[in-house]
Amino acid sequence: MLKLYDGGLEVASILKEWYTEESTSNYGAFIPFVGTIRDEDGIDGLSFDIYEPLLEKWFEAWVAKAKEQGAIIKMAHSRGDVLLHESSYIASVFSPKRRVALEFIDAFVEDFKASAPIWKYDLKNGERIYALERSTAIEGSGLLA
Amino acid sequence: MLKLYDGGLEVASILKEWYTEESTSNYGAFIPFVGTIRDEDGIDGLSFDIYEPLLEKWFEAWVAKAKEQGAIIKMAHSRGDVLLHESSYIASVFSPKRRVALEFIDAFVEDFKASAPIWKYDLKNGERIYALERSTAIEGSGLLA
Amino acid sequence: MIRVEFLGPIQKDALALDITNLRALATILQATPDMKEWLENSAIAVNDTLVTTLDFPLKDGDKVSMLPPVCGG
Amino acid sequence: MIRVEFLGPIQKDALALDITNLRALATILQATPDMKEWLENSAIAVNDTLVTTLDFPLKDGDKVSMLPPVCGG
Repeated sequence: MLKLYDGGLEVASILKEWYTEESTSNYGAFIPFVGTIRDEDGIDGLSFDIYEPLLEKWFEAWVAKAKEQGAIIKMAHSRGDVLLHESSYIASVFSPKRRVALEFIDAFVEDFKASAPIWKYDLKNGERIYALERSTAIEGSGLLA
Repeated sequence: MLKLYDGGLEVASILKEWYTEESTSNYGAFIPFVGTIRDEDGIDGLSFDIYEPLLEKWFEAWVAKAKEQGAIIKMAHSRGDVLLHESSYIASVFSPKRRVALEFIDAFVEDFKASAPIWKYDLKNGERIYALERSTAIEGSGLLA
Repeated sequence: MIRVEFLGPIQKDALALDITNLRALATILQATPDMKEWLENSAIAVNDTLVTTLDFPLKDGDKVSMLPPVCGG
Repeated sequence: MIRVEFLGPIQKDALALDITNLRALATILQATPDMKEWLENSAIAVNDTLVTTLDFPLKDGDKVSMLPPVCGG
């Protein structure tokens, strides 16, 4: 389950929804990762562009990896502007046993940061500034250089 | 924050409470781990005994470890009987950055399983049966043998 | 016709080009002003699948996307 | 007097003993029926701190706890 929202996420209600959806699925471990906009570097917030077709393909590949381990994943992300102390990202895994869940959430979140086609901008003094220095080139970049 | 509850945990409301409490604390990452009772081996549920004085000491030692990394932890656990598909355990970490949170939740949950003074019983046919084979001897056990 | 899209922070309108592989696209973009840095740090997808070889063949109607460095979350 | 508590699944009432170290407690419990397995798999805390040496001195009013294998969560 991948869902994109305009603006900041309603974290408590999303977590409640996911937990309730799987309340009788017999998963012993549920681990959400919640990412929240920090007040730093004088920003007013962050803004996100998402290339949805590729994000969905990336996510489906992780759904398949999860399935191999008897696990499922759910993810939510913001589009557009997200203000300070609002949350823009929730990734989560449900699995029968804890080790799978603990290892999966780590690998999933790290690959998300390295590969998911989402671009981040600082909102500062009314401008939207691409956060190049905090961004990661996708594996295989530079093919056309 | 360590809180013990009689019976199953109200997961959605606890997560909402914790998230809300830290909503302006400027933590960029929040990771809860939720443990839920699986329907397996014909059990009707699980039951827990807790030795609270030592659990609190164990928890305070982890609070101090978290503080060294700029993080905080919150934990909830059930006392007594918890039925199938109810949750008995939530551990969580808030930290400025994601790597600390991802590594901390893993170490914290694993040490909890190995060291926290909590005893688990299967509820089966009206009996309360100590789950010895799934339990772990605390480090240093056998001193008096 | 091949459609070439520039995603995220790359401020450039999409192109429609008559080319049959990525090598031709590389030649064209290398000659385009202000593209050098993006060419170095961007990945390439054809029809929403990442590709890793310049010899990747393109056929009429294909969509090529240029993906600069990412930072979700 | 030292109070000795048996936690969790160990079905045994607390003891009040006149002893000055854990070595004496070990001797007493080793002679107690049905305690062998618990002695092998249990940890020992004195005043709610885990201890790892039999020479740990005990003083009047101390509480010794015997902690069998745990499984929270």
